[in-house]
Amino acid sequence: MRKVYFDHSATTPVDPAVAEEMIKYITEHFGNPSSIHSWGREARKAVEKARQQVATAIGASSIGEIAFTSSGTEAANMAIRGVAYANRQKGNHIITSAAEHSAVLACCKQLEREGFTVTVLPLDQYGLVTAQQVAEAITDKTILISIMHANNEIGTIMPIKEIGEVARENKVIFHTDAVQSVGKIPVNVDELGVNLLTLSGHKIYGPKGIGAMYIRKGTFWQPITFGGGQERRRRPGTENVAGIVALGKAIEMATERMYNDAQRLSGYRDRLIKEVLEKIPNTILTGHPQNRLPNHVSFCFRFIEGESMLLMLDMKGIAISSGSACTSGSLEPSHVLTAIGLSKEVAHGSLRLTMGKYNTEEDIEYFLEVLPPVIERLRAMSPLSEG
Amino acid sequence: MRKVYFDHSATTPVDPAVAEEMIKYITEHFGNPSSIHSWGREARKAVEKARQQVATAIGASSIGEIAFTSSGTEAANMAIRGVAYANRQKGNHIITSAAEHSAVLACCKQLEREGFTVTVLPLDQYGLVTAQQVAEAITDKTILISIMHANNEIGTIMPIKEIGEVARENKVIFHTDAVQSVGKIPVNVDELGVNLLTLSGHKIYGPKGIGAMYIRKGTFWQPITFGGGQERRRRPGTENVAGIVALGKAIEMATERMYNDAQRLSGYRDRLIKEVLEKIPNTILTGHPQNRLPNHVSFCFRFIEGESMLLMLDMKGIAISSGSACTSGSLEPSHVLTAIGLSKEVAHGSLRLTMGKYNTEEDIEYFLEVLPPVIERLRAMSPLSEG
Amino acid sequence: MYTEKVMDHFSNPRNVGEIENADGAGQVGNPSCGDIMKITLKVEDNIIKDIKFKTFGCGAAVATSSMVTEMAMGKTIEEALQITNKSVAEALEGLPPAKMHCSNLAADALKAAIEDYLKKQNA
Ligand SMILES: Cc1ncc(COP(=O)(O)O)c(C=O)c1O
Ligand SMILES: Cc1ncc(COP(=O)(O)O)c(C=O)c1O
Ligand code: FES
Ligand code: FES
Repeated sequence: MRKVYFDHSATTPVDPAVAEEMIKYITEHFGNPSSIHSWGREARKAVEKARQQVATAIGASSIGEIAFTSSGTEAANMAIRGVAYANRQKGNHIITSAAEHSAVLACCKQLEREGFTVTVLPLDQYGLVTAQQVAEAITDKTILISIMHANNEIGTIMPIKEIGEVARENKVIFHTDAVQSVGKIPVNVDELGVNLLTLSGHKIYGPKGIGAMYIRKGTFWQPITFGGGQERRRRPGTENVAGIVALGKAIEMATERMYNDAQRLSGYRDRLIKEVLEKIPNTILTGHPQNRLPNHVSFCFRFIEGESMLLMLDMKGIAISSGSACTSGSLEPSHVLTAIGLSKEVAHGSLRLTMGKYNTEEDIEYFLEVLPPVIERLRAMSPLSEG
Repeated sequence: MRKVYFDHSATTPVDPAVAEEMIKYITEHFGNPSSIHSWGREARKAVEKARQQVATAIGASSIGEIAFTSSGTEAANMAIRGVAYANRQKGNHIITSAAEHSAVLACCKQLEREGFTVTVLPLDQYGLVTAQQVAEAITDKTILISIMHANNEIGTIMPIKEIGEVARENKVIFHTDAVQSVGKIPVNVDELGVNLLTLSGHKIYGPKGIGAMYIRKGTFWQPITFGGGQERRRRPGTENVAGIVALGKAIEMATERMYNDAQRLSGYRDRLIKEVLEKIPNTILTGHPQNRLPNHVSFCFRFIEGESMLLMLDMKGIAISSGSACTSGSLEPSHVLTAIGLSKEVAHGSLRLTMGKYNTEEDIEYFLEVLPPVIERLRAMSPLSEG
Repeated sequence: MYTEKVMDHFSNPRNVGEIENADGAGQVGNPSCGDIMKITLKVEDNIIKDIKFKTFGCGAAVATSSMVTEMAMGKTIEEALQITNKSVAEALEGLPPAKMHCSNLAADALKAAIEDYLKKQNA
């Protein structure tokens, strides 16, 4: 059976060139970067090279602004809670959006439990928040704005540059979760005007278990875990050297390929959107029609439930994901889908298809062939369906 | 030149069999364990298999008691701060020892800043604390005891079983940092009587960037990072699947080999201790003479400084480490060496030699041949030396 | 971590030892901080004819001691007094930031030895 992986927003395969670099630091070079002897110095060199690769890819002015973490989630915890705790004297108000990943929202919830006040900006029908909304939410107690660059579920790209200007004018620290945007659209910390930016290796053809936090020089911040002096005292624990090396290589490659991949994949994306909407009635495109990630397509199919659809496509060799409550075993469907105004019922029927660099025209053809009968079959089973 | 790696307490090479398992989850099986489709289910299966391997190795009663982390340091943060925050209503007193790794001590320091009270038990000349000391330190506000199983710098093994009994009698939660003991001496959570135990992959021929926390069912605890629901809501962030698989394999292999390796290495250890003390005057053995890790040898050489010794041995192809202040760029030598009563001056001349499963008799011979002239040369340079 | 120049002076330190009946001797540092340097001098016609060091300290401490003796050898007292911590570190093609204090010791020890010599001259 044909195998088509269309779930690159969940995770990506590791690029063979990335794996090759990484494996050297598993099998051969095993030193601890904190060791002074030659085994250690070799590891240290590899870590600092990777730090430079990350700094270069996102336009940081120095490698001192990059700290490696174990995931996008840990990076978000460090960015948000590290700024909040360090700036508590100044104020206790944080602004974020309803579009954020749970890594950001759960940190904000925790901060609320600890006495901070959080404004969660609502989304428009496309999943956007505006700089204007941010500006209006700022008070003299606001210490942090955290708005994601691109959304994982609906692909919408936020106006980070404009929000960055508002943040700067108001002298508020600004973090963006760039886990989904890095390697897909241009990400430059100066152009975006952010103080902190977080990213994750396994979304850009690197391994799982590695991420990074960019922190602009001079940003008031404190660590959230405690131990040795690694990562310039920002993040203790023996460094995941192989993962760090892999992240450096992965982000370098992703940046190099970005333009060409985006061109090709956005062609597929637009074809998928057009044909699915044409072929399958009662279908809603979620997210912004144009202003979205080049590899990202997402729909809601009325009258059906996402997990069933996902399993049926899986039986046809196709990997996609759904924001249905049932896929997560929770009772609530994705908070992003309800935040853009969809009813829970409609949100249950969501599908997210995220392409990657190894996908081909044939994968698209195959999906377009397989999907309509799956939807039809599920609708025939559904008591909600008219037909 | 002969290359001899004698710094296994800092980090170990990855066992080729571990690397082989791990690499499959880098190059082939890349699914996200949270995904419902077959790519994800395959990853989930691998993670749960590894969880079983860890549970079995340390005698946990169920896989639900194991949470994977990104390091021993993160595991210690979770264990100590997770218990402290969850039990704040009950009390605010924590007992630990002067022997602990900075992962534990820095967490305790942070908790002090947050209003907890910490008793740091002093060590005897061998680096031991007794169950009696622990019993005497317990107050009705004591919520946590954290004493390491085996010390990384001087190799001394603590009376964890006895301390566990005291903890149980007093109904105080007990954590042990077993990063250095797992795979070297028997570690069984029931025999030790601990509620929490933490370990790290890169000390047992697994990769860097993976660790685990054991938490006994029913232990009052709360998470310290926030995000998705991974690791049974104990530790958010996409799982480091390859690292987890590797840790499972590594701990299984370490447990199987433990007895034989310990037999062989403790023979080398005793020979090293005897011959170094005989050959080199003005030398002090640090740590317990018998009750120490089978692979662990540590000395202080008077009149010389550790970093210089380390660099000279490195030039001879030998990797060791030192608790000298100069190796870390700090002004203070290792807190453990001063806690066992050594003067700073003597502590500066410390050497730690930690053997591993690939070391041979020839490595020992080579070291015994190379060390005395190095010490002699440094002493000849030293203004402190009499000679 | 260390430059090749540092490693060269560390592995082949120049002028190790102690001059007997030295014309000047200086010791700085403190063993509990992990570093002591002792410099002894032989001076003829205001020129440093011989200089030796003994050091208890890290790789940088050994290398800076060795370098400072090499720099001072054959110089007049006035020229030798121009040697600064910075010039020692530069001659070694740089030191890691955490190790800059070790270069302070070397120049300080030289200064102490010269001052001892000058004091003896004036006595
Ligand atoms: C937008 C966004 N932020 C954060 C994360 C979390 O990153 P990680 O999976 O590395 O913890 C993800 C990935 O799931 C994401 O899509
Ligand atoms: C006793 C002890 N505890 C904790 C740690 C920290 O583990 P990790 O290096 O995985 O952060 C170490 C390792 O340095 C250790 O030796
Ligand atoms: S219908 Fe079974 S979980 Fe939703
Ligand atoms: S002598 Fe201690 S750091 Fe140089």
